Amino acid sequence: MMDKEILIDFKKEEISITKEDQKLFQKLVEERRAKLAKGTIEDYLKMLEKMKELEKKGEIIIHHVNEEYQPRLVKTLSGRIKKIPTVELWQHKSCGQCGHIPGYISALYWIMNELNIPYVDDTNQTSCTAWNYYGSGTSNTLAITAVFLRNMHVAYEKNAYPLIHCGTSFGDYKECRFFVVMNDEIRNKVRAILKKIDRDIVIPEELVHYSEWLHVMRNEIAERKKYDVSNIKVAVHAACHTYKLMSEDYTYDDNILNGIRPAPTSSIVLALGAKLVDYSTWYDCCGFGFRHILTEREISRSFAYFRKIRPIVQETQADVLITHDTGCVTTLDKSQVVPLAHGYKETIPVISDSQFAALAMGAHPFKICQLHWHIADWRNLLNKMGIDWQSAYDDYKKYIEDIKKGAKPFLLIPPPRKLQPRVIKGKSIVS
Amino acid sequence: MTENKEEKKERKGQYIIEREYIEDERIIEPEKLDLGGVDASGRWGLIILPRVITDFDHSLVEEVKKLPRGKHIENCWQCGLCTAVCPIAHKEPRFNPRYFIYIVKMGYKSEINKLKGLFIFAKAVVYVLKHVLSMLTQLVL
Amino acid sequence: MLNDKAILVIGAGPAGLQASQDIAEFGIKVVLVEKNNELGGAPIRWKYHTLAPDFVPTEKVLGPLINYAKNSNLITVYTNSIVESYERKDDHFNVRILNLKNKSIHYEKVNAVIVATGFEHFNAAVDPRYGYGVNPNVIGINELEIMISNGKILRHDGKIPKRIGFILCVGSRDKATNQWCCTVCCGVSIKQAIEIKKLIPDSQIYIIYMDIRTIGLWEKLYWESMEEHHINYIRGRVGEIYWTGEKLLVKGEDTLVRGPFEALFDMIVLAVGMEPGEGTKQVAKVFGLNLNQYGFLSPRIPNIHYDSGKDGIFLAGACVAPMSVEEAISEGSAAALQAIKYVMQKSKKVP
Amino acid sequence: MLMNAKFYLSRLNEEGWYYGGLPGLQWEAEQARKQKIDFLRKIVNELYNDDRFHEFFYACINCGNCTAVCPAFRFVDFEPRIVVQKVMHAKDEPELIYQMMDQYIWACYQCYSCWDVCPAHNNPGGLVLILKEIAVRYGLDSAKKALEPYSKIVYKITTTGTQITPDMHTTIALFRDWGPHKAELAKNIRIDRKAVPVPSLNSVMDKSWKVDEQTMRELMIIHKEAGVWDSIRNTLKDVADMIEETAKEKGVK
Repeated sequence: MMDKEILIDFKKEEISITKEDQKLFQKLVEERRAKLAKGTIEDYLKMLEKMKELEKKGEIIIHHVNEEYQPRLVKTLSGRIKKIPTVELWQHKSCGQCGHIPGYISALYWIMNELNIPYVDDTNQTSCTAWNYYGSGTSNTLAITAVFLRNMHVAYEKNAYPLIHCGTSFGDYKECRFFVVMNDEIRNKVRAILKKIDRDIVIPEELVHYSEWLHVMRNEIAERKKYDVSNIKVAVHAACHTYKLMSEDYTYDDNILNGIRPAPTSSIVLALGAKLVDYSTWYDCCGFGFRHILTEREISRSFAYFRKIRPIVQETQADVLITHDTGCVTTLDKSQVVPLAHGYKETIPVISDSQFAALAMGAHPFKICQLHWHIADWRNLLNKMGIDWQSAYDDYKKYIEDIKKGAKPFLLIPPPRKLQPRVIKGKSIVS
Repeated sequence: MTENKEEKKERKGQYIIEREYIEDERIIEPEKLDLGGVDASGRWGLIILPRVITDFDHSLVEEVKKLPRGKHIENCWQCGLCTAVCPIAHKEPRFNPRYFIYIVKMGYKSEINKLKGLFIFAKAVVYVLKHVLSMLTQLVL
Repeated sequence: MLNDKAILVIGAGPAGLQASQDIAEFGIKVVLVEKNNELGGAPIRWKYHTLAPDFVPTEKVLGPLINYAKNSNLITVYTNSIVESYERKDDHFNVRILNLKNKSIHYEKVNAVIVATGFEHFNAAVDPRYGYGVNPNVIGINELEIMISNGKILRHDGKIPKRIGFILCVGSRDKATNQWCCTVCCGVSIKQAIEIKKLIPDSQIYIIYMDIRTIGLWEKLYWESMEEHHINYIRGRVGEIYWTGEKLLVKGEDTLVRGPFEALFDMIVLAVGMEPGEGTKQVAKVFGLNLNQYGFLSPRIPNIHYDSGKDGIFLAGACVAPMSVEEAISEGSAAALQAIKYVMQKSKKVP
Repeated sequence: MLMNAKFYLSRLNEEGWYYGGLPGLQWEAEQARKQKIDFLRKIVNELYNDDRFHEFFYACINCGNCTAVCPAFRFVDFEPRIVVQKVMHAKDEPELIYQMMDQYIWACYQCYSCWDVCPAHNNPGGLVLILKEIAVRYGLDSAKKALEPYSKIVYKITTTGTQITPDMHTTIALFRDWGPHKAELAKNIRIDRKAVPVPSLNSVMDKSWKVDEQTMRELMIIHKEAGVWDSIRNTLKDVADMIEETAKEKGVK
């Protein structure tokens, strides 16, 4: 395995945390914190047991990660082995990514097409509506759980395993699943609502975030690498909702960051051969604040800049900041403009792990990776990677002119599927 | 913080919902800010400085320890008894003796500056005197 | 041989009783002198209902010790008595025991002495803030223990209290009274709070504390009290308790959440700490043992409690330092072993 | 009973408490004092009877782990520990909860770092969320003030199931702090969206991606049945009307 030898050795000089003892202390704190999160393991494993019982009693259907999805095994923080499906995926899109920074999802689809992974890009899908839940408090447990189970039921009908793009959707679906399994009252109320749109409770055996898919496929991606990224210093920001919301169920790997920090995103950076750098405010949120990024941006940009961008650039001089969630990219990328105008100097391009992987595999920086939606300056990153972004940009401009004149835009068509949709209780399947 | 209406309008960062919990001096609201042709003055260019303390400042504590009655400041473990019995604190809670010792020991200069100019001491002393006098009159009559 | 030997145990609390039983089971006679009328020390005198942390009934722990002391023919018990003086011979002591009730004098020949005179609760009246003894419904945790044993928590007017406040560290950790921490009043108060919540389910119970020191396995009391019994905790101090004629107006400060507060309570329980009892001072004078700055008996080396520094005299229990019942019992055994070893060495049995 | 007892007693609220408030935060206590006691008790009961409450609150020993990792604490005097403490004591002192409802809970980023590190498994972020939901359901001024600029998002989510839609980015007006590049993007967003190579996203402006009519209908039925429309009506009345109008057009009774 590529990344087995390349271990994060906290002592190495390029990780420029100054004092030796500070590093040791930080390592100990994190080891303890990793164990601390284990404290919630019992309830989590109890929930998984009860889920199986409910299936036996016929109360719920479990969407198993069976052989057809060619699962790969990963270890989670709770030590439990988790099955990550790799093919026949039902793309659970994220509203922030699609509406705002489409490079995320176009890069991911391009990678899947390159690796010939069949998937479903469904229009019968809603977002997890967490903007009403966490963002504003206008929603409640019933509503968000019903939305969750509606989407899962659609995936089950199409016999494709849901792959969740957004960190928050992944987080709140874990929370909803916990309550729908453990709290009978919520389950019955949600079932009543689902009956009104003649659907039933289908709970996925594993909730999978797209960064975990990139994690298990990192070696196939690394093999198709076209550009040498070994001189690129990469700082990674893990999205809070993926590994802090119901912290037991996210991928950890003892060979990556000593198994103390989540493995996804860092693992693909290591697999591609780039240099992973560490910084002191690793554990901090990106400043998204859910409601703040839209209606109180004073708070979001101050936090993102002073607690994330500035420490990263000062401590590590990294070339790029990579994360795996909508809110983080939006906040970290857009929050640099005003502080720079105030006279601060630090800036760093912010892209997603799927975009970085696609760039390294030689995808078109604009037609596929859609970098033009990102504001922080990514030009010297591409120069350092050896990608001639100027000609790519002219090429994109020409492509835009053709479309204006009526040319049909190029679309990423998913490879053909092998699995047939399921017929459930005589209900006609919406194709 | 009861303030009159006009002053509230121009108050810096008034659109922030949790405004009462941010000190004024940490809010930078530019009169004019131009972002390459886009006007981001006022609220659009507002940034807030972090309140993270990077180092403890012992100068204040050393200063107090030199004072004749200040030698015991090191013994305080913030039990709160001084404020519990303080009649002024119970009338004017901004006057909190335990809190004064706390910010001196921690060296929070920003908190101490907040107390300057607040005539809470005078207001509170007036209250206590009024209160004590009224009790005395009741006893005497 | 050993059966003509005897060991004097002063104080029939948990430590003294455990020492007496160990010595007697070893076949050596015991002379047990107790100042009060009944055996069992503070837990029995204040009718402790259960012991922290697992709510084990006091009866279950001390009952067997007391019955053994009463029924064992090797233990001669002197209640309402004190050791008035002693005479040191080369291998034994002649001890003069005075019965305080009928003023009778008894002489005993013993080969070793174990001092286990225990502690007294701090008298909260010494600290005027709380108005203990003046304000009705301000009681100590010792008096509350009696109420819990009787199963009825009543105010002075016979009504059931709704809002009860525990004030910790009364008389403790205070240069004006006792400077030390009594190590148990946190755990005991929380235990009592849980017991009250069981007796009065809709009561509102507040524990006003500086630090919660539920040491070792007692910590689960602290967490369970919040998780299952909804006991409230205020970090701060109480400055004054004022009787408004029908309720107690408690003035204090919550250093973490509420700032200065005043609240009406139906009943206030003062977690009175431990201080060296009268018995300890009297025995120290009689045997010439030295006391530390706090009035506790001070062993030769502070960390080794049983070694009093005087030949043949051993210390055990709360007379050396504030401690819980479980520690006092184990110190009783420790002192007993040392005394037995000492006696056997004197009679050349052990090399 | 001397005169001063009457003075002190007059200051206590119906629960028999007077709060001075920590230095500088007296206005919280003043706000809460103005509320009627049974309204406060109703809020606290709703908090304690929420289905998630017993998963989110166990015990709190004031260790401060949550505040140590809280992002909001680095810029605003907001502490998740205080939230848990006030929730813990709210059963016997309902006024404590209202002290937070005005501004305090709106400072939370809902990032759940606190849930990750709490040694007692508490979830301060979750408790804040329940309080936000209650604030919206009761239409408190703080909820109105916080969500007024947020109303377009609430409408988009409840009717199309998606949000941050390209049609909200056609002008720089709402995003001036994102600078000139954003102004550039806003100008030719329509054509750029035609160049997005993802089938379900290509050329879509009013939604994040093409959403089937039937999907939107099902979503609206879910929100209606789960009571989301009712809580929106209490805070953003006009948005609630718009939602119901759109729902009628789409055939949701």
